[in-house]
Amino acid sequence: MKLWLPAAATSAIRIDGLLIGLLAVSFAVLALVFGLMLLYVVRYRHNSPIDRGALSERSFRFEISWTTATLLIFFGLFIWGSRIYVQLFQPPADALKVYVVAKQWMWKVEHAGGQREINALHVPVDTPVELIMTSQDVIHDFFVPAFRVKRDVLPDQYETLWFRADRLGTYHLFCAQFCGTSHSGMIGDVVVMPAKAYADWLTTNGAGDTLADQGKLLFTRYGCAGCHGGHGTVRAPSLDGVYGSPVPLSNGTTIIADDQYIMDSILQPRRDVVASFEPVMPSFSGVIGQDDLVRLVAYIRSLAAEKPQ
Amino acid sequence: MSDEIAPHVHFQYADARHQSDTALAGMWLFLASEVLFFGGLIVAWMFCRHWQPDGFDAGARETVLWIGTINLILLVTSSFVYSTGVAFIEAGDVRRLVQCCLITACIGVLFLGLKFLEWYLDLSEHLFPAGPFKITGGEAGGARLFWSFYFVATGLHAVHMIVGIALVGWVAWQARHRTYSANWYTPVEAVGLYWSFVDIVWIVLYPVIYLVGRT
Amino acid sequence: MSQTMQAPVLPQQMTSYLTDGTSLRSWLLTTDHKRIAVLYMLSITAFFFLGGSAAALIRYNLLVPEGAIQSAETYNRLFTMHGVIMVWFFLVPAVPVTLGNFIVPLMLGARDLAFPKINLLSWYLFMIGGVCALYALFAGGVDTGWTFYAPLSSNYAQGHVVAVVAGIFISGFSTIATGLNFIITIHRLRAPGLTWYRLPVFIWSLYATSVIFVLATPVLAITLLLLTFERLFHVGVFDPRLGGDPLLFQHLFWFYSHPAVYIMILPGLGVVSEIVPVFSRKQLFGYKFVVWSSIAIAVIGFFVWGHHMFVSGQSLFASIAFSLLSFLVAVPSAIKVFNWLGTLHKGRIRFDAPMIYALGFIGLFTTGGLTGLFLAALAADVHLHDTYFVIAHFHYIMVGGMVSAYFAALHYWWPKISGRRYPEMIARASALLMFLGFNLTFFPQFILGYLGMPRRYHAYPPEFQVLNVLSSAGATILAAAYLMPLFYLTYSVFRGPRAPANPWAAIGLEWQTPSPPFTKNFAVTPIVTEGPYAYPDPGSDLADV
Amino acid sequence: MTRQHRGNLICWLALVALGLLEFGMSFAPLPHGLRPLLLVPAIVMAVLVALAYMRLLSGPELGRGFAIAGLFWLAILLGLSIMDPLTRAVYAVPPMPPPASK
Repeated sequence: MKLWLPAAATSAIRIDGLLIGLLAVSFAVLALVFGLMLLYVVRYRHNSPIDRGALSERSFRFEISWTTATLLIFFGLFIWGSRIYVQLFQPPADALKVYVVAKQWMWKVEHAGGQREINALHVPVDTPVELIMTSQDVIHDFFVPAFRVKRDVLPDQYETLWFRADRLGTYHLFCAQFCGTSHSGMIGDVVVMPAKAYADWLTTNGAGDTLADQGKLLFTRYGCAGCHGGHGTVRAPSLDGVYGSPVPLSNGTTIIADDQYIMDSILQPRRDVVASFEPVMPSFSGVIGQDDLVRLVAYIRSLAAEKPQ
Repeated sequence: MSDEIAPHVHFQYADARHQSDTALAGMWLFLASEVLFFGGLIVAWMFCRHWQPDGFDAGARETVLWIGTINLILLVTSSFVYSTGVAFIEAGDVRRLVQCCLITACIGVLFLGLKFLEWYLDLSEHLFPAGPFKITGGEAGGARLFWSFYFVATGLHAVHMIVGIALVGWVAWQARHRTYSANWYTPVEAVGLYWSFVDIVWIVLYPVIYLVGRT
Repeated sequence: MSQTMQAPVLPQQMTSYLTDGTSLRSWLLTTDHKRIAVLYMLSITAFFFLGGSAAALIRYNLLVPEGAIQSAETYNRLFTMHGVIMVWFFLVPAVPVTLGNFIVPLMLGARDLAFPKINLLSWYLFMIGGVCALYALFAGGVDTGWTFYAPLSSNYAQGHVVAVVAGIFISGFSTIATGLNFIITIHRLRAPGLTWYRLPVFIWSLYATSVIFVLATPVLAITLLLLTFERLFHVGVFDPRLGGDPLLFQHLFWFYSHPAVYIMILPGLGVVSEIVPVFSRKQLFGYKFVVWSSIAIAVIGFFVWGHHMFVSGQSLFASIAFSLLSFLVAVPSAIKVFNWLGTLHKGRIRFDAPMIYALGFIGLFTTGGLTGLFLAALAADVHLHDTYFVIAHFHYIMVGGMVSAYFAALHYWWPKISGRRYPEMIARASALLMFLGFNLTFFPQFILGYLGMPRRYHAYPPEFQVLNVLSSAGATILAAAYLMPLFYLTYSVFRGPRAPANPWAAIGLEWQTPSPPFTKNFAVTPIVTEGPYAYPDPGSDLADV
Repeated sequence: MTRQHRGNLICWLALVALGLLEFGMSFAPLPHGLRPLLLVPAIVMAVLVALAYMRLLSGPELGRGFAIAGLFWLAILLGLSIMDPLTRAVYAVPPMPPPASK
């Protein structure tokens, strides 16, 4: 059992200082309250014959003194807390940028060079790292206890979080905002490596290929090819050359098959069903994430490009 | 000690005036809580309009302005008629009070009729935020937000109107059975407070829905 | 404007309110504030043990790192059920509707609340809301946590969100009705001579609580309405994909929910300010400061909700402003604690069960309040937010503070409510057991929070196991300590010795009627001539009663 | 036509006039910043209805207290909650997630 958390980042040391300050104030006040209470409870218990005369009813002097004392201490703590907080909001300009995409129950990290990792973040030591984070579904929270930093990750909006790790080692990464079933499974490791080891790690992990290629892989992996491939048992509209052209819908209107329409049809297929087709396609919302969606759309767009207009 | 306490005074009150002031204060306190209830809606309006100004105003331009304006005048008139009724009962004229209540209730029903007509027009133009929506493209998000705010706000106001009309009808029914007189008409005043409050809600909602988007 | 004299109560009307009509109808359609208080007490107790059993299962699950309950889904629905039931169906109503309903008219020298029928409506709304929420929780429950953050609750949660939200929505009206009733009664139905500064502090704290009831609950109502609208139609009010702002939900939710935690604690502060002077046989130290700190907590409590959103993407400026305001709201609580110590000073302290609970309250409430400072200091909150530190903080105030105060009040006014005396020694034992069990349960969680264990985790890394096992062990002691009063208080109703009108020799209008009081409370409306805690100076010899 | 009736009638005329004024103002092209000016006639109308028809001044003084409390709390709700979006720095969502290296 360990009762002490290593401070592995510059921000951690400052926040630890504040925590110790708060702890000192709390123990002082607690000692005062529990001490006085125990003293009075023993000294002035019911049958103790102690002299209780000269009751000072003028409480005004006491009230003002302990009220101003509390106000001053609290104001000091407020200033101390906000000064450190403001520094957490100002990432240095030369910070190493890393993209983080949170989706229901996993962290997808992508380095500028295209290296991708799941539920893990490799960072060089003693270099400021700025995480640019977004979520694909609900609100998550990127929390690294060892760095004492935490930031909610909002869907469709980018939040930044920066830290400067100064101790090697592997530290816990938690999701700290309840996000559904396996919220407790959405954990990972932050590996702080020497600069050279980090450079080697970057080269060995190589880089992915174009979005459309990845979309093609996803098209089969998610089973779309089964129906839309043209040779399956279920009758489904062919997607060759559909991108950008008008699509007649079952409710009589026609709609242009743009990005939004394709994404909506994947997430809520029963809403705009193509004319003369049955609404049998299952909804993929919660199954296909935001960046996979973008790759599928890129692939479907590439299908239209091949067919001569 | 006044042994003959007015017929309607409950046992925990000293006299009729004590009870009537208490009842009116109670209604005012309830209206304070309603102010916070609609206040939360205004916070939603401020947030949505702040984040999606263009889409929001695009949606606002689709509202049926003439129905909103007529409804404003109708409600203001109904408040006037009802408070005239209160003035009559203060003078003891029960018959006039019943007439004023019925006129107020009719104006209320007319307001609701126009409101349902407006909703029908909106729905037929696919302005309900869920499902196929009239405005597409960049401003669709903000317009959907406006129209969801519109339907929640006018829906809540309509519910308050229906409760108001029922209360006014109840007052008219009580007045017809001689329960009110010059020195006992607290329920009439309390319902008047509620009715004027619902009128104030519409007075505030009217520019927020119809006008701010149009300039 | 207080009430003038009324017709005296006839002798044959002097039967105890408990035996004044024994048919079920006379209980279910009663407008007597005392009977409604008893009805509420029974339903509150049921909800308390329901929420408590959910807590027991949570502690059972956290015994092992991989989670003793196999499916994370079940665990998520358990802690949501624990949160919803405890917040809206036990803590928010607890003291105001049970002891408040019973004692407020008695303390004011009034015969009943201003609007008795609305008071009965409040109980029915509470029960309808409760049944609706319980149906949803048992029919499959909700996996969003009691905070219902969008877009999880509006777009991604599968559970019965709308049913639970409807239950809370309805029970919200019940609290508005109670708050409205109290404010009007305290203003309009005080006994002659009972000026504002002669009111007991319990009345003042219930007045402050009612202000929050009436002015914060409506914002919760509109928030839940918008959430339901968003969940049914997916129009994007809270979903950024369609242009909405998830922080809008958090702002509206916490505008209610932070004042709601002051709804929960203010009655407890009032109860302790009642009990400490009685069992120290001494004036309450700094009466005016204690009174105005209750009002200050109620008003400033509305300014501070942003400290729940320091890391959720709120703007820097807003976070700093809310942090400063959150430090200000802590000052009135500190004033109250110092004044209780001032009251203990040079008193004649007796250690009956209510006093043990009250002393426990002072210690635990101070600890809870101080850990609140950690969460108000911006940078500390960045580390501690959404960890077990927060869980320990609000349980120290809610369970250590509020539940202890609820039991203190229950024991203190038990003779007046039931007309019987509870067994003193067993009550003291259960109070001490609760204090020990509580600390063993929640103090390890402060350390867990500092170490970074996030809240609402079904499984956790192995290094946190020992502290979690300690906490779960404490939970079993706490559960035992809560069951004891259920047995001996129920036993005392039927077999306890009869209680006199004023068993504690306390000063207060509620002790001037027989216990249990008859339906009309006072034979003749009492005239008040002196302050609420006019105990003779402990130094003088006649103080020893 | 007692004094009360006359007062109600004058108030009604004022309200209708304000309503039409407001309706007219909406056609004048107001720059984005001056939009809140549109709410001024509405607030005046609300105050008029409260004074004349709800008898704010001649009713129980407790009622006035609660009315003021309601507006004060509304100011807290609107004021403090708008403080956040006005000062929040939001990063625009880049159209595509991070560019793949190729």
